[in-house]
Amino acid sequence: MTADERVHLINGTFLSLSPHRHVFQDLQKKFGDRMIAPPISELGFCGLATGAAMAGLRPIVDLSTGSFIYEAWPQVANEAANAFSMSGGQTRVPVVFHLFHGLRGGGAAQHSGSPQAMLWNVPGLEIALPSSPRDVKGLFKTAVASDNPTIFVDHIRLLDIRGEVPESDKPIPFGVADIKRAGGDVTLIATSYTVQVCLGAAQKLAKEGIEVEVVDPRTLVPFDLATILSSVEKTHRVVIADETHQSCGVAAEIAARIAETGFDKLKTRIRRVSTLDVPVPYSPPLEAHIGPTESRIMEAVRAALI
Amino acid sequence: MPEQTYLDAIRAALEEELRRDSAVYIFGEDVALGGPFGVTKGLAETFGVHRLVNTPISEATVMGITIGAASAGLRPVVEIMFIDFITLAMDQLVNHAAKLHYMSGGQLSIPLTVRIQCGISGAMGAHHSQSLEAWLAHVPGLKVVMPANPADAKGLLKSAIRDDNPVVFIEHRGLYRTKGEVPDGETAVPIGKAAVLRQGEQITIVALSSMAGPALAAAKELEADGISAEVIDPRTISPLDIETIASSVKKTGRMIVVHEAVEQGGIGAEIVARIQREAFYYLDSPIARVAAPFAPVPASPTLENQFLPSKDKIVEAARVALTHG
Amino acid sequence: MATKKENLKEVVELLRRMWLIRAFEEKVSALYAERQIVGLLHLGIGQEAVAVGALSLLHDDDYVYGGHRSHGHAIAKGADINKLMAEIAGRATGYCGGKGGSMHIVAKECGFITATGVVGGTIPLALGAAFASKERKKGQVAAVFFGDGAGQAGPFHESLNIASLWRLPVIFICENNGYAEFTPLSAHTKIERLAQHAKTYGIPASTLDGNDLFAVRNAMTKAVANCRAGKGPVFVECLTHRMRGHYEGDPAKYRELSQLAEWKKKDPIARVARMLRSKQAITDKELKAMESKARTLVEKAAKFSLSSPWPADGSLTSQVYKTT
Amino acid sequence: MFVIRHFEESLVPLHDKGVFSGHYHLYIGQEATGVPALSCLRADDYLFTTHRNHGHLLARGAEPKRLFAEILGRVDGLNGGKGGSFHSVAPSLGFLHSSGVVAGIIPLSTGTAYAAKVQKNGRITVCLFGDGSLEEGAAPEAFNLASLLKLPVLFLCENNGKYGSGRAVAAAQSSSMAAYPLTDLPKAYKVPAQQIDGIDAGLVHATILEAVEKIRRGEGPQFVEAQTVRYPGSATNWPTVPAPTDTALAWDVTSVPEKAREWYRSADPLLVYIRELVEAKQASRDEIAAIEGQVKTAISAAAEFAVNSPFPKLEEAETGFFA
Repeated sequence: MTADERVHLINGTFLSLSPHRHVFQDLQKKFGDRMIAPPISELGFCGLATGAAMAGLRPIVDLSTGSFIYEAWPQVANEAANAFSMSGGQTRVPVVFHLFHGLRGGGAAQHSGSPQAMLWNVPGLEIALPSSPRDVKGLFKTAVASDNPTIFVDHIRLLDIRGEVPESDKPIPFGVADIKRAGGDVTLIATSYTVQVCLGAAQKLAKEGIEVEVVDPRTLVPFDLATILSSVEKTHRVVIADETHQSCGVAAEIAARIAETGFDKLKTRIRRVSTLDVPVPYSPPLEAHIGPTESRIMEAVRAALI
Repeated sequence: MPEQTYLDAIRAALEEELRRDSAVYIFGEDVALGGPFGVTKGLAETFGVHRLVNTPISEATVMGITIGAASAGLRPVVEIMFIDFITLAMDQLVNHAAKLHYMSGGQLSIPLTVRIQCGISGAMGAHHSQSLEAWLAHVPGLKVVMPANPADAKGLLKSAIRDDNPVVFIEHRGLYRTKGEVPDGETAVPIGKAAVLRQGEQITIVALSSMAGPALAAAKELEADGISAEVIDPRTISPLDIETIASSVKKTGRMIVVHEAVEQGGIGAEIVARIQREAFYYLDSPIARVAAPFAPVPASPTLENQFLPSKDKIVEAARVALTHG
Repeated sequence: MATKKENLKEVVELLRRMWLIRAFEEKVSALYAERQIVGLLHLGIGQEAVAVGALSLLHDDDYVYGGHRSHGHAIAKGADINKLMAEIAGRATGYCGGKGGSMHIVAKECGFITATGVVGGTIPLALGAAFASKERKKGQVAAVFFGDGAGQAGPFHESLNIASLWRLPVIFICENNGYAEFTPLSAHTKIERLAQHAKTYGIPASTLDGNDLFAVRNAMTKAVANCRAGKGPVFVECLTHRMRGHYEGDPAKYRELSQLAEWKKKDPIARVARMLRSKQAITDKELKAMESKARTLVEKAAKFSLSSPWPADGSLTSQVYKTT
Repeated sequence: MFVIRHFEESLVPLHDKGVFSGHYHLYIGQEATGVPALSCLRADDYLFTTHRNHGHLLARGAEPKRLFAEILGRVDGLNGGKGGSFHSVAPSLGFLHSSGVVAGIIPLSTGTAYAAKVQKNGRITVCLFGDGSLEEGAAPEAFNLASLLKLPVLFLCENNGKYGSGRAVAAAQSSSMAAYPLTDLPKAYKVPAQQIDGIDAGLVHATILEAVEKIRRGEGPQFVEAQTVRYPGSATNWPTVPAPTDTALAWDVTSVPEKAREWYRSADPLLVYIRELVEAKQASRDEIAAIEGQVKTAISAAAEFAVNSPFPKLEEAETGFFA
C-alpha cells in the first residue's frame, strides 16, 4: 500500500476471525483512510471493488471465508471476469479477491468452501494459491500488480506456518511452479495448505526409501504444465493431492492435462487424493477423515509404486 | 411413436407431472404467461396460476423460496431463465439446497428440480450463452442432467421431478426446435445412466448435450474412411456413469470427450481423470478433449461459430488419436 | 411489563424455559473453553426473552428458521437439550448425527427446520415454507430469526418484497443487538431500525424492547393472528444485547464496557423474576430451585453428549443423497 | 432524439432480414429522458447502462456507424464485435461496461463513484437501469453502500412500465414490486429520491441538472425515477415498429394503426417535444422536418457502413481476455 496509493482495502475484517488480527490493527493506523469496513453485503462490496478497479483503483477485497464468495458470484464471474474481453480490450479490472478456503476444524459445510475449482472454469480470472510465507508475499505483490481480476486463495492453517521470507520485495511471477522437494520416485502435485501436508508425508516416505518430488503449481491460471511434465518424465508416476471436492476438482483438471499431454511418460494411472464428494461434516473426527490426509497421500504414493 | 420437438417434450413432462402430483409447482419469471421461451405455454390455463407462480427478478430469493417449499412438502420446479443467472442463486443452491439433507443428518429432504437454459444460440454474447454445468457437477448433494434429444428431455425431466434430491435439469436452447421420437406415457429415463447412441469398434466419442449431433455426424464421416466410432451420451454428469464409458474404452482403446463448455475445468476433465484411472492399461493413445477455448463467449456470430466445437474438429481429433501408438 | 391477561402460572413456565436456555449456553461456553467443543460457536446469552417470548405462541407444526446464533431458538421451540448438546459436540447421538454442528442445527420433530452459517441465509427458505403452508391451507406459520447484520444483504430486501407481494404467512423476527459481527450497526447503514425497511414494502412492523418478555409476546400474538388470518407477513424487531462476543473467543473489546454494564441491569431473566416476586407468584427459594434445576438438566445433557460415541466412519458418506 | 429514434427503428428490418440475430432492446419512447439527462454531464463522468443501451450511447455521442457495427458483430464495432447489443461499451465516453444481468451494473456504479471520490477528480457516476432492477438484492445493497460512504452517484431509474403521469393507458407495471412508489426504496437508505415525468424533456433536464450539481458538491448519492410509457411495439423478444416516426405525426396520427394511436398522440416524447418547440416558436415544422431528413440519411449511411464492415478475424475468439 505504501508503493501505490491506488491500492485500497475493502472489508476490514481481514484477519479478524483469527488470533492474528493484531497484525491488521497497525495496518489500520497507517492506511486507515484507504480501508473501508463495508456491511455484510458481499454482492455489494465485490461489485463496488470491481467498479472501482474499472475506474483506475487497484482494490483488494477480503471475503474472509471461501464459502461467502458464492453470494458475490455474479460480480466476480460475470462482471469482473468478462469485462476486459467483452469490451474488446478497453476496460481493465485490476482487482484482487482474497479468501480463506478449505477445512479449518469445526467450520462445517458453510465455512469450509473451496471455490477455486469452479473459478478455474471461469475465463478471465487469474488464480493464485500460496503455500508458504515466501510464496504468499511474492505472489500477493504480483496479484496486486496484475491488471487482471485475481482470486487469491489462502488457508487459515497456513497462518501459523513459519519459513524464511526474503527481505527484497521481489514479486514471484504467476505461472511458475515450484519444486518444494526434489525426488526421483513419484511426482506429488499439491496446492495451498496440502503442500505442507505433502512435505510431511514425503519426509516419512523417505524413511521407507521412497523419494517423493513435491511440485507446487502456485497458480492455476496461468498454469505451469511444463515443469510438471518434466518431473513426470523423471518419475513416470503421479499423485495429485488437493482440498477441493473430487468431481471436477482442481486435481481432475491437472490429471486430465497430464493424461492428455504426458501419456507416453506414465507407467501407471494418475491417482487423485481430494476431499471426498460429501458436504463438509461438522463433527471433528468426520471432518478430519474427508480431506487429503497424510495417511491417504502416503497410501496413494505407495500404490503408485507397485 | 409420435414425433415431438425438444421443447414440446419438456412441456409434456411438466404437464404429466403437474397432473400426477398435486405437490408439483412451477416457479419462474413469467412462467404463468408461457415463460421466456414458451415452454410453459398453456399450463397456467389448465392448472391455475397458483401452481404456475410468476416470480419477480430475484433469483437468489426465488431459489431460497423453492428450497424452503421443498423442505415443507411441496415438489417445486424452478426455472432460471439463463444459466448465466445461476450466479445470482449460487449461495442458496450450493450452501443450502445441496447440503440440507446431509447437514440435517437426513431429517430434511429437498425434492427440487432447477430447470435452466444453457448454451450458444443466436449471438447473445457472454452473459446469455455460457455453459456452466461443471460448477454444479462439483457440488456434492446436487444431481445434474443434460438431455441431448426430446425423448431424454422428457424422460429425464420426469425422473428429476420424482427424485427426492435437488436435480439441476439443463436444457440446451439450441436444441429447442430439434425433433425426435418420444414414447408417450410413463417413460422416465433413469438419472445416472449413459446412452450408447452408436456402436463402434476403434474409438469412443463421449459427447454431451448439444455435441451429440456433431459427434454422430463425425462418426458417419469417419465410417466413410473405414473408421468405426462408438458415440456415447453421458446424459447425466453428476453422478457420472463411468462404467458404460469405461467398458466402451476397454473395447476401443481410444477416447475423445466433446462438450460446448470451455475445456479448462470442464466436465471433460473429470471424465478423462476417471477413465485414465479405470482403463489406463487399455489406452492405446492419449485421451483428447474437444471443447471451447478458454475465453468468454464472443457476441459476433462468426467468432461464436469459431468458439464452438464442430464436426470437423471432432473428426480431426479422432484421426490424431488413431495415428498415435 | 406484564399485562393483566398473562396468567402468572404460565409466566413461571416461561421463566423456567428461559433459565434452561441461559444454563445451556453457559455450559456450552464452558465446554468450549475446555476445548471439549470446537469450531465456530455463537451464543445467545441475553436474548432469551425473544426466543421464549416469540416461540411459546407457535404450534409444533409451525416452521421456525434460525440464524447462526440459534441454540436458544431451538430450545424455545421444544428441542431435546441432550440431542442438541450432542450435536454441538459433534457426536453420533446429536440431532444431525454430528454432521451439522452448532450453525446447522436441525430439530425437525419440533418444527425447528434449520439454522445457517450464511447471514440471512434462511430468510428465503422461510418464505418457501410459508408458501407451502399457504397452499395447503393448514394455517401453519413460518418464523425466521436473523440479526441486524442481515439488513444490508440483498436477499433480505428481495424476501420482504416477495413476502408482501404474495401475502405469505411469515413472521420476520429481527434480533437487533446493535452489532454486525464486530462493527456497530451505525457503521454499516444509516438505518438503525430494520422495521423501517419492512414498512417500505408495505409490511406492518414494530420495534420493541427485546428484553421485555411481555412486549415480545404481545407483538407476537398480534403477528401470529395476522398471519393465521391470511393477512400476510409481519415484521417484529426486538432490540436486545448479546452478553457474549460475536463468537466464542471474541473478547468483544470493540464494545464499550459501559454499554455492557447497563444492559446487565436489563437482563431479561432478572426482570421477569422481579415481576413474579412482586406479584408473590414465586418465592426466592423457588427461583433458586428453578435455576439449579436448569443447571442439573444441562449438566446431564453435557455428560450424555461427552460420553456419546463419535459418528461412525460409515455415516460420513451417507445421506449425501436421499435414496428413496 | 431523432438520431436515437431512427437508429432504433432501422434496427428492426435489419434483424428481421437476419442481418443480425439474438435479443435486442430498443429505447423508443425514452428519448426525452436519456438525451436531456446525459447532456448535464461532464465529458469525463462515468456511466453504466444495461441491455437497453443504444439510446444512452448515442445520447452521449457514440458514432451510430460503430454502434451498428457492434450490434452486427463486426470488427469496426465499439468492442470489435465481441460485446454485441448487450455489452456495447465506449470507455472514451464514460461507458466502461454494460451487463446483461439485471441490476449487475448497480454495485459497479458505486465502485467508480468510490474511485472518483478518493481520487478527488470531481467525476460523478450515472447509473441507468429499468424499474425491474429494483427487484434484485443488488439494488438495496448498493443504495446502502452509496449512502453510507456518501458516494457521488446518480441512480437514474427509467420506469417504462407505469402510467406516464396521467398520459395514455400503459401496460401493467412491468416489475412486480410491493413498494410503491419506487422512490421509497432509496429513501429507506436516506438516499434523496424523486419521481418525475420522463416524457417532459425540459423537466428532466432541470431535475437532473440540479441533482448533478448536488452530487458534485459532495452531498452524496441521488435517485431519480423518470416515468415513461412503454411504446406499443415493445416486446420481450422481437420488437416491432407500429408506424415509422415522422415529424408530421406530431399533429396527425391517422396513419398509425388504431391500437397504437393513443401512444403516439400523447405519450411519444419525441412528438411531444416537437409540438412544444413549434408552439414556443423556437422552430418551424419545416425546419424540424428538414433536420429529421438529414438524420435519416445519416442513419442509413451508418447502417450501410456496418453491413459492409468485415467480421473479426477468427483467432480473435481465443484471445484478448487477459490484459
